Amino acid sequence: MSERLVVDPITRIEGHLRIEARMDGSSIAQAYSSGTSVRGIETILKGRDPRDAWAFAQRICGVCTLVHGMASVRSVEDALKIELPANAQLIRNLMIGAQYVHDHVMHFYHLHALDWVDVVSALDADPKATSDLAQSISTWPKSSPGYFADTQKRIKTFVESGQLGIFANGYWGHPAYKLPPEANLMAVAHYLEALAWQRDAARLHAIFGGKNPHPNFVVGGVACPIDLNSDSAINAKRFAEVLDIIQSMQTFVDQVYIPDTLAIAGFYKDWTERGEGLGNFLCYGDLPSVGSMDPASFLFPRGVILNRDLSTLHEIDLHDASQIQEFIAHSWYDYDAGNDQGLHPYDGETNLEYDGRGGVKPPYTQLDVEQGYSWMKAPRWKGQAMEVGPLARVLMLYATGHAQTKELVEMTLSKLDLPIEALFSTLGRTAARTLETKIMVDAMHGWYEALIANVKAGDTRTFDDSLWTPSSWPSEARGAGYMEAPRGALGHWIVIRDGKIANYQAVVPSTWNAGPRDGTDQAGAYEAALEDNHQLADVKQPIEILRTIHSFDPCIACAVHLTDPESGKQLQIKIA
Amino acid sequence: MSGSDQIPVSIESSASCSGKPRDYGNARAVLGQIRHALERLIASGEETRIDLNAMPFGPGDLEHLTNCLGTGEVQASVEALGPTRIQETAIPGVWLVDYLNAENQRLTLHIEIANVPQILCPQPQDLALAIDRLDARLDGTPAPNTPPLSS
Amino acid sequence: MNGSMEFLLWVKGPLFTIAMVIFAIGLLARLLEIFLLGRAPNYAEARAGEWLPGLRTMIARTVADPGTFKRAPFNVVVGWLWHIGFLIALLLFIPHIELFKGVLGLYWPGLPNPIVDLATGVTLVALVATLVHRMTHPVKRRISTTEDYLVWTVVFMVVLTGYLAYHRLVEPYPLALGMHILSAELLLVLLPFTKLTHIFTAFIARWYNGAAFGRKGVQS
Amino acid sequence: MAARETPDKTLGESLRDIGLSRRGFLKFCAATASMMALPPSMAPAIAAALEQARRPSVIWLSFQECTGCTESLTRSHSPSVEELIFDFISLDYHHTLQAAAGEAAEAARLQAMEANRGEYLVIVDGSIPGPDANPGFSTVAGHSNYDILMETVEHAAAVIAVGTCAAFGGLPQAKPNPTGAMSVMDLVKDKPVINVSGCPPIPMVITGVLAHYLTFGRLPELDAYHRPMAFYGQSIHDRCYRRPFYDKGLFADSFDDEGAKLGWCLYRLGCKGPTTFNACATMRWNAGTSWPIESGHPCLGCSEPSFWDGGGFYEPVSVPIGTSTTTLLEAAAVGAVAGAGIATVARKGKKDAVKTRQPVTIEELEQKL
Amino acid sequence: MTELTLERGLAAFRAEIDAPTAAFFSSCVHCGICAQSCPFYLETGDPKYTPILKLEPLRLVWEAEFTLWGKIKGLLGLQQKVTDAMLAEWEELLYDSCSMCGRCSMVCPVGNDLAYMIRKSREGMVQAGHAPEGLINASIRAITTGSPMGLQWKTLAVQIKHVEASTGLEIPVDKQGAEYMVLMSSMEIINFPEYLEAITKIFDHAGVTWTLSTECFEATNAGIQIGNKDIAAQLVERVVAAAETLKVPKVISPECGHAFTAIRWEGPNLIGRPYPFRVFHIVEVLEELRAAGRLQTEGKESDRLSMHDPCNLARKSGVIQQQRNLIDLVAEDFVDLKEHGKFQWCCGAGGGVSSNERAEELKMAAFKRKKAQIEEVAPERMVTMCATCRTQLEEGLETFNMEIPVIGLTEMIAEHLVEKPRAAEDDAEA
Repeated sequence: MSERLVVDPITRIEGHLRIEARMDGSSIAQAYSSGTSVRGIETILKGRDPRDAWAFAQRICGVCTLVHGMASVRSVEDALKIELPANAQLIRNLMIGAQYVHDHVMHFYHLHALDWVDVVSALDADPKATSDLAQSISTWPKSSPGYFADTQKRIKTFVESGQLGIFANGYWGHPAYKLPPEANLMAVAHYLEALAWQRDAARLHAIFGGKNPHPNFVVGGVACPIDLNSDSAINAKRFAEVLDIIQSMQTFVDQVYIPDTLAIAGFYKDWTERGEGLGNFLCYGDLPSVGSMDPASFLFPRGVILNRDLSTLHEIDLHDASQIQEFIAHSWYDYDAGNDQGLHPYDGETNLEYDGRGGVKPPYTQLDVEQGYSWMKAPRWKGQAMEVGPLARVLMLYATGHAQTKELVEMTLSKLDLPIEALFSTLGRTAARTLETKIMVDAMHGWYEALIANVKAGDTRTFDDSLWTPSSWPSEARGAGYMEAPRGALGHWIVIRDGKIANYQAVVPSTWNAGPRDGTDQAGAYEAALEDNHQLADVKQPIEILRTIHSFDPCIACAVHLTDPESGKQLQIKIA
Repeated sequence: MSGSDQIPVSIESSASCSGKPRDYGNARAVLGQIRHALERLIASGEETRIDLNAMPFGPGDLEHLTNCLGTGEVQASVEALGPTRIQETAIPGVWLVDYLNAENQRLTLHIEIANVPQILCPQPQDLALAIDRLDARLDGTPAPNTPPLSS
Repeated sequence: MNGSMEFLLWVKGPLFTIAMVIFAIGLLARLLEIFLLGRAPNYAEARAGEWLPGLRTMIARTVADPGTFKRAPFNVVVGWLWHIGFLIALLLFIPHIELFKGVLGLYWPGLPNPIVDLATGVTLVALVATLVHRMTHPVKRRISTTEDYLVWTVVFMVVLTGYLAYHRLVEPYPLALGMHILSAELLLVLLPFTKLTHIFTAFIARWYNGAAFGRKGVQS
Repeated sequence: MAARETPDKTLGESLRDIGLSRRGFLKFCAATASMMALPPSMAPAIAAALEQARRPSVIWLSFQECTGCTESLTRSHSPSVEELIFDFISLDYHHTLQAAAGEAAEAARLQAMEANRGEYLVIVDGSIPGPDANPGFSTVAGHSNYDILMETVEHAAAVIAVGTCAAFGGLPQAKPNPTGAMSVMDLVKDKPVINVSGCPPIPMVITGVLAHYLTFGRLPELDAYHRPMAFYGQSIHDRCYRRPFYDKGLFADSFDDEGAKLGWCLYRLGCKGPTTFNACATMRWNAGTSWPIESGHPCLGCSEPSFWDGGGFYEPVSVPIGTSTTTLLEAAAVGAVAGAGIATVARKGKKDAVKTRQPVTIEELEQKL
Repeated sequence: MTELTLERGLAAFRAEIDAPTAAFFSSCVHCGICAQSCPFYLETGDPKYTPILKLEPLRLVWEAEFTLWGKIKGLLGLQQKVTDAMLAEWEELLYDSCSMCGRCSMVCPVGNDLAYMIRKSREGMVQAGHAPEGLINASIRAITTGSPMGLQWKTLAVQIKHVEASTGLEIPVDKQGAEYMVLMSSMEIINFPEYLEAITKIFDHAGVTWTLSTECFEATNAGIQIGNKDIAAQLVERVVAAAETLKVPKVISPECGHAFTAIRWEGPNLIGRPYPFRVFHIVEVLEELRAAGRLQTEGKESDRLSMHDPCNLARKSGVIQQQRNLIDLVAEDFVDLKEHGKFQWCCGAGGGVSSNERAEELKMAAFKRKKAQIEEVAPERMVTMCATCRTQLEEGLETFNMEIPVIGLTEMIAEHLVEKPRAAEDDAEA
């Protein structure tokens, strides 16, 4: 058995992710993605008030912070057939938009950038040359030599203090870093600026949801009332603030994020040749322009792309028991009726079974990949593994002929002088994230204007209370709440019985992407991507693994599911 | 770009303190506190600083407070760690001191009841060096690396 | 570990259910104990009906006759004060109304808190006065049993803890609120088995009284 | 590059090194006082203390968490997260922000522990599967969360549990606690533990607690739950700008009714403000933009222990948890049966007494004379 | 040979407990207000006379045997038991210090009808052999001789002769088909013979047909006073038999309070069936005649009069306005006692207290309440309509040296009747 390379913890992500790779020389032959922490939220949700579910579900992830709350309220609304007031849908869209822009920018600068940017190299940069570089790619005003000199001084003081803090033990000086010092300095400056900028962007959630992280939602609309004449509601002043925030987002995306992405990508074009993985892409679609969740009104279309074939889009039905299923052949769970089958989320189970399913007793150095090796399940669409996320969405938009997308993709490819196939790669994934951020921030203006138009026309409804009281509900109902989260297609399935949650299952983007192999040894998206043309320059400093994994923007807390208390399965001893 | 500028923005009457009595006016309590502080300032010269960030203000409370205090003749700005804006109110001896960070986000907002807000006064350590610094300038060699005085 | 919050959740959760169950069992048992005994048939020619005078007495007996008021003004006034104060606090304090709404589904408008607070303060003082009266008045001292003092303590605790919790005079708050709920639960549990039952049975008693006298032509 | 020397500059010095004037320092102290919820008159004391303070090493451990607490920290604007991690503390281990990964990341933690033995601060977010739980429920680098925590706190100066999960067990510990999740103070008994609860905590409260430690070198005054009194000393309800409506009995009954628009009290919609101790009402969120109640949603009570199991989020505080009308009806039925039983027995006793009653005779009476 | 025992007493308590009793005991809050309505407590100041305390034996039986809580207490050995010694102690409380006036029933804030329960308690006391000697003697006499005072028809016959002689009117005896059968009380026959004269005159004046019965002339009921339904029923049966024999539609109870309640309210229940006749108090009949214009009076008493409502008549039977209408007919200066009608105060002699020699002192103590009431309005004479009350008032006022005569209402009416037109009378005589 060949030596296994282990990266654990994978840092600069959300949650606890472990990658094990079986090496073939310096190339990755086989990769195994493992979520190593479990909480049991789906189990905890059982028996609770469906109206409360969003708050629990939202805590699946504090980075995605909005998406699980959103999917949760939508699942209840789907189950109870609640149609939202148009204003509520628009406010939700604005909140989703802010989430995307905030999340993608932070991912790029704070989670992903250090894979490409050598902070230490920035100390060697010439501030004047950096200024020239910055001004050549963007009109962003903070680009003077003095500005970059200050930034450089700050880093220098920091480094000279001897305490490197978060920069300690980075792979600085690794040959895979290819940016010139000036580009590194510019990126570090923007790393710091983005930290400041994101605080402002998050304020949009605070306006409508009271705080960020974890803004508030309600089933049936939004909690914030609109009343132009009240101090205590969304009034004219608040609207003006919202517009300011949208504009500041737009400026940053246009003048910093897009130019930086393109500038950095220009130095790493070789990363368009690896990290593709599955070639299958799935989108649930999202961002309706009307009160109902009518796919026809979605900004992001719904569908499945198989084997890179952009010409054929396959339809998805979230309620169809044969389409979306989760498998646990390599997961630390038990299904009551056997572990070989897949379960549709309505019938989903989360019975924790670590020891009996191949979990290695900690402390361990290596997982037993022949058996269970992850707390993530393996979701499949019609039995096939799928990649979800920005690349999937951009491809869907491109395939459905979305004009702005076509324009952006073509601009990017032509600037970088790359073919369309370049999208199917680690770098393509990162670029797609940037492009969809642009699409999103532009769309936010439209929703904002629609909202203002409604209010001016006298429609201030933000909440539908007709089905608020549980006594008004049917004794049994089930619904699927879905959304396109920044990391990809997210679905929450709820079964309501007698006003309480009878079953709750979330199939999340990072389960699609980071999930383990299924019973047919079909790899998950991370695994497939790592197995695609990855050679490590230095196995002690596997930065290449980080690049491809980070290109997915992992969010592992989301991906991990949890127990069924009634079964007491954890205690059963399995007889093989 | 948007229609927000056409939305009628209603502003509370700014002329007098009485205005529209609010149901949750914590501003009123602070005004009472300011009054007591003024009495102390006049009687004993004791200065008072009130941190408005620590007040459970509702939306509109701060506006009500500042409207009531009005605007006086003196405005000043200190550039240190981002701007600090000092505004005299229409009530002599009552100052609004607004500490902002480099991104213009408020760090904290104080009301100072004093003859001159503390931040405007030269700091004793700086004052101790004042003669040296002037002498240095008279010699035509400004001392390097000295913190800039607010201009 | 998490002490007072766990305590609060425990008293709000399982203990409340237990208390309500004991209360419901006890009260129903008590009412059936009474009603199932029935009355012997009455063959004497009635001077008037029973129902109306019975109903009138149910209400009218709330007010003392002038003679009694004159002879026992303290009893009457203080009794009134704390009963009314207690009822205001119990029935017109918004959080209590929400409790009734949550448990019974019935609700009604409440009073502003300062009024309820005042009523609660008055109730506390009046309750202390009743205790002093009970311990000093020869008749009351003679007829008082342990149960009387127990019931007084529980009622007083309910009002006192409510007052302390509202004014946050006990920290941490969940402990204060928990104590209040706990004493209310104690009250609920004791209610069917002690003189507290009079909250319900006094009206039955008054009806029987009014009916018996009314039958003979006297509005009692 | 990984070379490490003990920094020899105080915070005051290094602030001046990056060009801060004395006025700036004064301002910084004013802002710090505000952040620590101290009266402005404390600014000089803070200035004096900061002249002595040094950048402490901080190790941030993430266990069963959602990263919301880290996200919240990044929203801090006074000081900002970049000021915090570049100027005030040395954040030597933090999964979400640190550059290093894998073995290199773990090495950073061990180095920091070694170099700052007995002096470093440990911040924990997320709950921990307890010693009796399956250690496989949550591991990092092959080690159980429990082992990592115990190893790391052994030589720490103090532990700050950030967020309700670390402070009180939080969501993972919600019933039925499938993973045996425990809080830091359940596990760490021999070190000072400060709980900065909230889901997530207010960013300024996280930085405020750090600033306090940094400034005065000791823990702030704590409440019964080990939370700093300065921030958790008063309930949301007591500091809520909507409180006067509560006192007047004016309530919103729905999320966009007249009451909601006029900013009436959200008690009826389930606001947990009365039982929740936190600084949201004064510090607010996201640079003072708003806070949940201001944006129309009732307080969830997220800074309190067991808040997930504290009754429905839309049920008023005074509504009991899980007492159903059905249960009461059943109890009443049982009571009816019991009452009927007693009454039947009593009636029988009474009937027997009537049946076997011996009439009183003159002779009998005469005997008594 | 049977005897009265504790067990029989307890069984009787048990048999007496009914829904009202249970509701009453469930409701008592020990407020002590009943004491404030009891002349025995008020005038002695001894808290043991608090009415609710008098019911303790009955309450203990109720609690032990009729409540879930009592059963639980019983299992735990915490339930107090009723003993013979306790009943002996309570004899004074239930008989000597309670006239069953029912005033406490009228003021109890939770609505307890205490007098109702005293009556029930006495059932148990008798069965347990704990009744006062005086009442036992009265009961024996009533059963054996037909009168509690041992009075015979011949005594009444002498009275009849007297009246017939002084009025010149015939007193009908055993006259079938009369409208009214009139009953008497021994006390009236012995102490107030003017009563018989008065009704003779009035009925003659109004043209009412009536009769006495040789079979049964006595309406008082010692069984009610001692609290035994067996004896009480026997005495009632005599009245019923007499009325049935004479086929009268109406029976008039004498000016005696307990006799009226005994025959009016308890009688049918004691014999377990409704009467074939109706029962009236003489005051009710007089008022009916007055209302019908069948009483022609002349002249009015000019002195200041006040009135004592007998408990049994007023509070316990609802006859309150009638006597006031009647007195207005014949009195100029009538003043009511401050608390009267249903809130009147007992004279202290009712409920068998007057037959209980041993209670003499308490009876006089209780009277002080009445005395104070009378002093308050300072009448020159008192009017009443119950022989027992009248006796007690006379005795009491004398004891306290108050020169206030007491007269019966019926006599007073009779004195003011317009003489029948002489001519007609003379004609008739002629």
